[in-house]
Amino acid sequence: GSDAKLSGDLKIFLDTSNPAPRATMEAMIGRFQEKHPDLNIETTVIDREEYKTQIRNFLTANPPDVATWYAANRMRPYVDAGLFEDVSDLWQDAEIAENLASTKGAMTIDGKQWGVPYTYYQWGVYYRKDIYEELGLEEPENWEEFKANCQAILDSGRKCFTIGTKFLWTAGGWFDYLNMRTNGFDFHMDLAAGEVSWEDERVRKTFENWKELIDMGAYIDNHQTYSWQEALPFMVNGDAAAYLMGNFAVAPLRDAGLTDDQLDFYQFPEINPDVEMAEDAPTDTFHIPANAANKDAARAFLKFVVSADEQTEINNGKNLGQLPVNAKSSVDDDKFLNEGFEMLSSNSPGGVAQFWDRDASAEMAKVSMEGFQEFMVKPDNLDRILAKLERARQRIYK
Amino acid sequence: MFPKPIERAPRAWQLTYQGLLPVALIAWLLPLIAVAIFSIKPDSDFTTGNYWGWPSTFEGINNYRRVFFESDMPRYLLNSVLITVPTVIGAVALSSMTGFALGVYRFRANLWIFFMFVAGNFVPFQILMVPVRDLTLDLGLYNTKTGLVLFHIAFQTGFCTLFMRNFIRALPFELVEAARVEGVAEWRIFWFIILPLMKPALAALSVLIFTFIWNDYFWAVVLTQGAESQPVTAGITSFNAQYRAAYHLMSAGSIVAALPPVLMFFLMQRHFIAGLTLGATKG
Amino acid sequence: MSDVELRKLKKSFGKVDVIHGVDLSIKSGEFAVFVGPSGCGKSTLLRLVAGLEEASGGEILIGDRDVTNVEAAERGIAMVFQSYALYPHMSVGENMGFGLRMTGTDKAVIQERVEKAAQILHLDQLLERKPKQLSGGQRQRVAIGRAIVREPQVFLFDEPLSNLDAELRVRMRLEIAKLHNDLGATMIYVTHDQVEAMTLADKIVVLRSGKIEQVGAPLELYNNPDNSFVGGFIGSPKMNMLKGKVHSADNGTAMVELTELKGPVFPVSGVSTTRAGSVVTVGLRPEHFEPAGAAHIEAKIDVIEHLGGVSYGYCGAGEDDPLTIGLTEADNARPGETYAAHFDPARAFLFDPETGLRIR
Amino acid sequence: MSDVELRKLKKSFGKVDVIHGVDLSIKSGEFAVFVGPSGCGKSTLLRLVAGLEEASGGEILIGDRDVTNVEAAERGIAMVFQSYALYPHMSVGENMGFGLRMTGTDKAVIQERVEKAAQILHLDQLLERKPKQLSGGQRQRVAIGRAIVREPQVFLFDEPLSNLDAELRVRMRLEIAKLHNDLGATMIYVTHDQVEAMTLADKIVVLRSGKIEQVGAPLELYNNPDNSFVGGFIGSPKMNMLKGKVHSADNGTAMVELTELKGPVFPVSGVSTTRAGSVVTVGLRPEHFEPAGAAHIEAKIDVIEHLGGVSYGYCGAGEDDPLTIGLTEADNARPGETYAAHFDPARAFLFDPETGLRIR
Amino acid sequence: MTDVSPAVPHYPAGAAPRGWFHRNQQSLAPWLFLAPGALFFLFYVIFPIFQSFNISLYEWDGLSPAEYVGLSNYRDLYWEFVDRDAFYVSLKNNIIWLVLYLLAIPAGLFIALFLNQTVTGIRIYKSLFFFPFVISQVVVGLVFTWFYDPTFGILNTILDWFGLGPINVLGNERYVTYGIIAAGLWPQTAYCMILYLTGLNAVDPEQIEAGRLDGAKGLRMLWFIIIPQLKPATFIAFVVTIIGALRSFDLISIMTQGGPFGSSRVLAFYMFEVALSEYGFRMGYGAAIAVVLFLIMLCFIAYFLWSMYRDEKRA
Ligand SMILES: Nc1ncnc2c1ncn2[C@@H]1O[C@H](COP(=O)(O)OP(=O)(O)OP(=O)(O)O)[C@@H](O)[C@H]1O
Ligand SMILES: Nc1ncnc2c1ncn2[C@@H]1O[C@H](COP(=O)(O)OP(=O)(O)OP(=O)(O)O)[C@@H](O)[C@H]1O
Ligand SMILES: [Mg+2]
Ligand SMILES: [Mg+2]
Repeated sequence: GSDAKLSGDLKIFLDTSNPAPRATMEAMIGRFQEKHPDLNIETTVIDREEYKTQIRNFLTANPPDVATWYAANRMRPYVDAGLFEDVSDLWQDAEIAENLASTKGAMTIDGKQWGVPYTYYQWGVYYRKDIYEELGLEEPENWEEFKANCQAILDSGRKCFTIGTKFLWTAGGWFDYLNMRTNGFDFHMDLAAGEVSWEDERVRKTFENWKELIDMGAYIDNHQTYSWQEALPFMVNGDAAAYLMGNFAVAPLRDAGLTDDQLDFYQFPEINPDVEMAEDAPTDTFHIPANAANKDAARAFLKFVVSADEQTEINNGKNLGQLPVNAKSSVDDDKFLNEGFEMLSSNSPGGVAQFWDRDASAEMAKVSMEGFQEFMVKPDNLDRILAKLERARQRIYK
Repeated sequence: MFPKPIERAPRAWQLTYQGLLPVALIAWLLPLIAVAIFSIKPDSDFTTGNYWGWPSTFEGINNYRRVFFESDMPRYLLNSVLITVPTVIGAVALSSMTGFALGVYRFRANLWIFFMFVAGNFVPFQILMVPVRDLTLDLGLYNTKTGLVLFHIAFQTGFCTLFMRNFIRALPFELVEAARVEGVAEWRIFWFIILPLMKPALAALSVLIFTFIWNDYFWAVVLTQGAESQPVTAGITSFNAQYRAAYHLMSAGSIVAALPPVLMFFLMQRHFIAGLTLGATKG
Repeated sequence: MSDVELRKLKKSFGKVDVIHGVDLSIKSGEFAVFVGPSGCGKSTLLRLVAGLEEASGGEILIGDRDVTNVEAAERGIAMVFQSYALYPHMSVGENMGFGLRMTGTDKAVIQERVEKAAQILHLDQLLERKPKQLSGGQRQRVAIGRAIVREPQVFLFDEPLSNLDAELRVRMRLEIAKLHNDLGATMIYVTHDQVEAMTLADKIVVLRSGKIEQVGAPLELYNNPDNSFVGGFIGSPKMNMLKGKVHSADNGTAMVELTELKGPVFPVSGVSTTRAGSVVTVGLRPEHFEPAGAAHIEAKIDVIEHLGGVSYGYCGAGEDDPLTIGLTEADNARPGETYAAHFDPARAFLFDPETGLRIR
Repeated sequence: MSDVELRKLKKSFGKVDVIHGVDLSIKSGEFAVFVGPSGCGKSTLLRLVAGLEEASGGEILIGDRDVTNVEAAERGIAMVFQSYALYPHMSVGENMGFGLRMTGTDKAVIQERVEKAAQILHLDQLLERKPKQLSGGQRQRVAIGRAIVREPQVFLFDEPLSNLDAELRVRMRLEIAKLHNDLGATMIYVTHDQVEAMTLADKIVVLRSGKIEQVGAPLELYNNPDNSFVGGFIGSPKMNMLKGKVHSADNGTAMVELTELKGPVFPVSGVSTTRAGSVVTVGLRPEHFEPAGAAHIEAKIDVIEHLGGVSYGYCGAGEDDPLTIGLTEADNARPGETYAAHFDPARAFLFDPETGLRIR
Repeated sequence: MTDVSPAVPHYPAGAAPRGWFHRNQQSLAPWLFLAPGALFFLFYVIFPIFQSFNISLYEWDGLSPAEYVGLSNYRDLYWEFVDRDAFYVSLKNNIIWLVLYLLAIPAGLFIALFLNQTVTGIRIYKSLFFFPFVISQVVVGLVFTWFYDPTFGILNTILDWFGLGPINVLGNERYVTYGIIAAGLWPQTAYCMILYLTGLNAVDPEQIEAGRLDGAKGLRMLWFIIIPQLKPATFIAFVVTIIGALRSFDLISIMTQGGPFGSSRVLAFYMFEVALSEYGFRMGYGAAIAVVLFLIMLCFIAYFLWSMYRDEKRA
């Protein structure tokens, strides 16, 4: 139990390198430390982009006792390689079993659970309400309105969307939404699993929709040179009116000076009325490496993280500003969190996806997101891009 | 001397030349000057779009303070020192011995062993990446400064051997023979005669290797992670990730990272250049 | 002070034979000089004696001890190198004492010996200096001092003076001669300088392509060369080698005509192994032309060089081997004019043009 | 074929005056040799003529044209450097033709001239080779060939033979002499080699510290030096400079005693500017010792060197300036014994020990 | 002169047999001196080269056991090449790098000639010009990223003065490689410059004078006399530039991450990406790319060794 006396070293690796999340996690670890003063906790924060490349190394070489990662397919390679500890025992625990039931699926591979989630967050369109108001625009309900709004914004000399695709995954978000709205959640998942040809007409349709936006000039120029953070100032400065992003973008936007009067959120609108709405809600997780030294402490820490109080605390608007995974926790009284929670629980009948680079296999994700980026810059290359992706699919999922 | 010495040219051209020098220098170093200026600007200059103008206020001290006290930079710097210095010592020590062996003795395999060092030295080091990473993992040295140091020593030994051997070859061989006639044991010849004469080469190589290792990024990324063992080149990237778009801090951080080799260069200029030219000469 | 003996000594580098079985004995206290054209193996032979090269065959004895397989350090030799090979980072004193220091000799003994050697060589004032701070001649002396300090049985010198300028060379040459007198040690000296060989040697060893051509005292070689190579090599300016024909040979005297030059037939005595009609090479030293000579040749002199004391006339200057005639002040030769150069036929040498061997 | 005239020529490097106003005229077709100790300014003077250094003052005339401010390439001169300065990346032919090519000469003309020069210098077979593949002497020839090809009015040589070995040096010296005869061009030649100066020059220019000490034909300088510097510099081995005292001076004849050596007082004639009791330096050339000489000195000979034709005895070997005595075969001197060296007093020179000027 | 009493030889008449080591030290010594360095080098450099060859025959994600697949990685590379995929792009970029990087040589020569004077303070100028080489490529990359920034970068600011641009150098697949190469040329030119400066110092002044006498001036002097003599410097500059070009990794990693859409990849970066990056799991494939890179480099290594061998034989 969490009250047992814990001692020894506890090495924690975090990828929460942005200032706000970093502080949140450090504070949480501080609280855990208070409870277990004999424990010598050592925290290492690694840049989020770098973390993704380094996890493979440290899991095999000098594993910490606890490490952050992502749910679903994204953890499969490490599970398959036996590098993550099976923590099904934790999930037997009544408290976790009940309160975390909704995310159990995302943590399960081969019928076992390999970690615990600590936060998840909605994706959606964050926009400058003041600009919308200035132009007399409403949150769009469907594709036509979406495009009409965009046209109005463009006419006012702004761009509709900011985005920074240097690290590719942001384009994946756009693809997720366009494809889920065009072809539905199941098709999207099939595509992620490599079961559908990239040259399929339905995929083409998604890209056609996307192309409409691109051709309008909806996105900021030169997005391929920016990281997602570097794209923020466009929105802050009012050069772009909206950002399709995860909820973690709210903190830096607020930090940059946008008030809640200026900033608002809407669900990505319907495109194909025949398919049900589905959402991206990536889940961030904690794992115990199989070679961890202090698994007892690690288990205690995982339990601590998912406890209702901690979940409430770390996910509140001042901190991560995201959604708690524990059903007993309360969602902070933050309009984005509330809206998001609402959206995910009631307005996502199609299903909830993790994210493109977590749902698709790593290699496919890489190749395809590169294709998305290219497409966003050179929409005319579509045929070439799709052919390339198809070749990659056949190689990767052979 | 070519081109014709300027002092023989007409006065007008002399003046033009003297004037042209600083202009050319500024143009040449423009990117660096920009970074230096960035590093003393306040944050607000970037939000207001005053990228290339005069700093509105001088925030140098503040910016550098933040680099030193609010980030892991000092740790990274220390790591760099702890990686670079042992590497320099190790590589120079090993290669002065291999250089001695290859430069002084005639034996059949001599040239081939020498070529092995040279060839290995020119190998695109990416080919070593996967095996060396595995090796380091197997040795339990992944993400340790030791692992990085060991590899650097081994790899630099190739270059240093090339350098040392050529240097020793250029020493008069009679010195060795004279000592042999006098009954001096081989290791004493190395220690009392060759090593003292190699001082300039040792200095030049040390400076050179120092810069190479200090500036290494690739192996730092492949063999280490995190602030406990990564050198400053890798540190600067995560520093920059942390302060993305905070150009003033990124600049200050970059300058801090770049300073030691620059200082080294200025202090040991003569040796440094000797190293560059001596080392690769022969051909 | 030891004699040195080489027996059938051979050396090859890889497949190239450089020394082809040399037999030589140098007596204790003798000053032997190796001369020969560049690449003939002088240095190699010296280095074999020193132990810096391993012999491919044969034996080396120093003071009756077979040292063929003994390390350089233990042969009781000291060597002075062409480049002096002074340790640049050590002072003069340290340079001289280094060998002893490394073999663990007592400090006091080292100092004593160094000081003694320094005195002999007038280096007392320079013991603290670094080689760089010395002049060429002084460096030379330090190199010799380093050898002396070891009190070797045999001194070896490999062209020790070739890096000095002409004037210094003369002086150092004299010093080495004096040193030999004083120490009485066996010395072997390699040079390609005519004058050094002639002036220093008790015994000159003329080498060609790894073989000994002749061994003997300097004037012996000068006056009585065994073959045209030695004849041409010893003496400066070079001996003139002229084509000749034997008119008649009788009682050890041959009547010889020079076939390419005008002049009377002249007798060469002490020659018993040639026959009338043989083609021979006639060797005539430039300095042996003298107005009082009984024979003469007629030659058109192209260039006359006045060297102050002596003058030389050259016929066929610009060709490979111009005929060189020593002229005295009394001679009235003028460039461009044909001149009757007299010489003493008794001083002419006859060589076999094929084998080069002296005809006696 | 042009005369060269220097008028008050001066050169300073920064603050250091190297040439202090030299006046010299070299006649068309003359062979002038600059000699002097190292650093005296020989090369600098030559380079001033060549146009490689700018004069700090004075004028240079070549063939009556003032070329003081004319570019090197346009002075109508050609220069042969000590290191030959052959372009290592060009073949022999290209090296020789390069200058013409730069002036845009017709290819056919270049080829013709190169071939002619190559013939003169026996380089025909080597035109395709790179300098690296040539021997020292051949390189020398190419350097000369490069000069010839340009058909200059004046040839300049800066120690062209100093990198060659003794034997080659003699041969190349002869070739240069012959070339001078054949081409009849004006030549200026820098050397520090006694023999070269004596043998080649029509006119020797002796320099010391940027000033001309004496100009004259070789034998003139040898027989009649203006001062002790020239006396000591010209002639080999060096003139012995002995301390002496004038006993009496009368009618242009001085009776001189050598103060540091035993021997009788001897007369020196042609001397009218000295007085009894003056201290003088007596110059005696080694080769002027001869058994028939009327005067003699007694000296203990330390070392005798036999050079085949000549021998020299040295007294005080190992010291800075040993007394050198030329010995003939007739002499019966032996090392270690005191010997009465006879000389002809008419051949002794008297110099003022202070100014070094010849006392006449 | 001091009389010297005949010195007594202090060598024993019969050589005392010393230890085996002592007798054989000349043949043993080189191996003892070599051992640490050579073993280290073998272990960490030579052996891994062969390992890479081996790994390239496997399919291996670095986690689970490797699976032998023969030449299939190479076949994939071949198809990537044929399909003008990433491998093709990388290879093509590598060649562009190789060719354009060589510009550092003339550029370095030009600057060296410009600076080869003896005015006061020239030493400082020379060192300052050399500066970029001493700085880490990470910093250089960063600086040039800002330099090229499409909104505020000074490049576009300057282009703007001329009424041109803006150009998004790093975001345009047509310019990106050239942009990175330009950044790389900056330190590399500095390197070549210093090589040439020392080379110019070593130019035989007599040759220049001979050239002057021969009437070669200015550019003709440079071309016919100076440049041929700078051959050693040029050779080194060539070698280090080629190596630099083929090893190019840091700049790409910092400036573009291979993007946009992989168009600035080179083999070195691609292999890192494939084997060790976020989405890379293919050690064998990466090794195969490295092998290809190695084979390209081998041409140059062979050339270098050959020319060294020639020199050795001549020496
Ligand atoms: N280490 C070696 N390897 C191969 N050949 C060698 C070696 N040392 C000398 N030789 C060859 O042996 C021959 C004799 O060389 P050595 O140095 O003894 O000549 P030398 O008479 O001293 O000439 P020099 O007067 O030029 O010094 C030469 O042909 C030389 O090329
Ligand atoms: N470029 C220069 N700058 C400064 N001083 C110089 C320069 N060239 C020559 N000197 C000085 O001028 C003097 C004369 O030099 P020069 O080379 O003419 O002598 P030299 O007679 O040719 O000597 P050597 O026989 O050694 O060649 C020397 O003292 C030398 O140091
Ligand atoms: Mg030799
Ligand atoms: Mg000179």
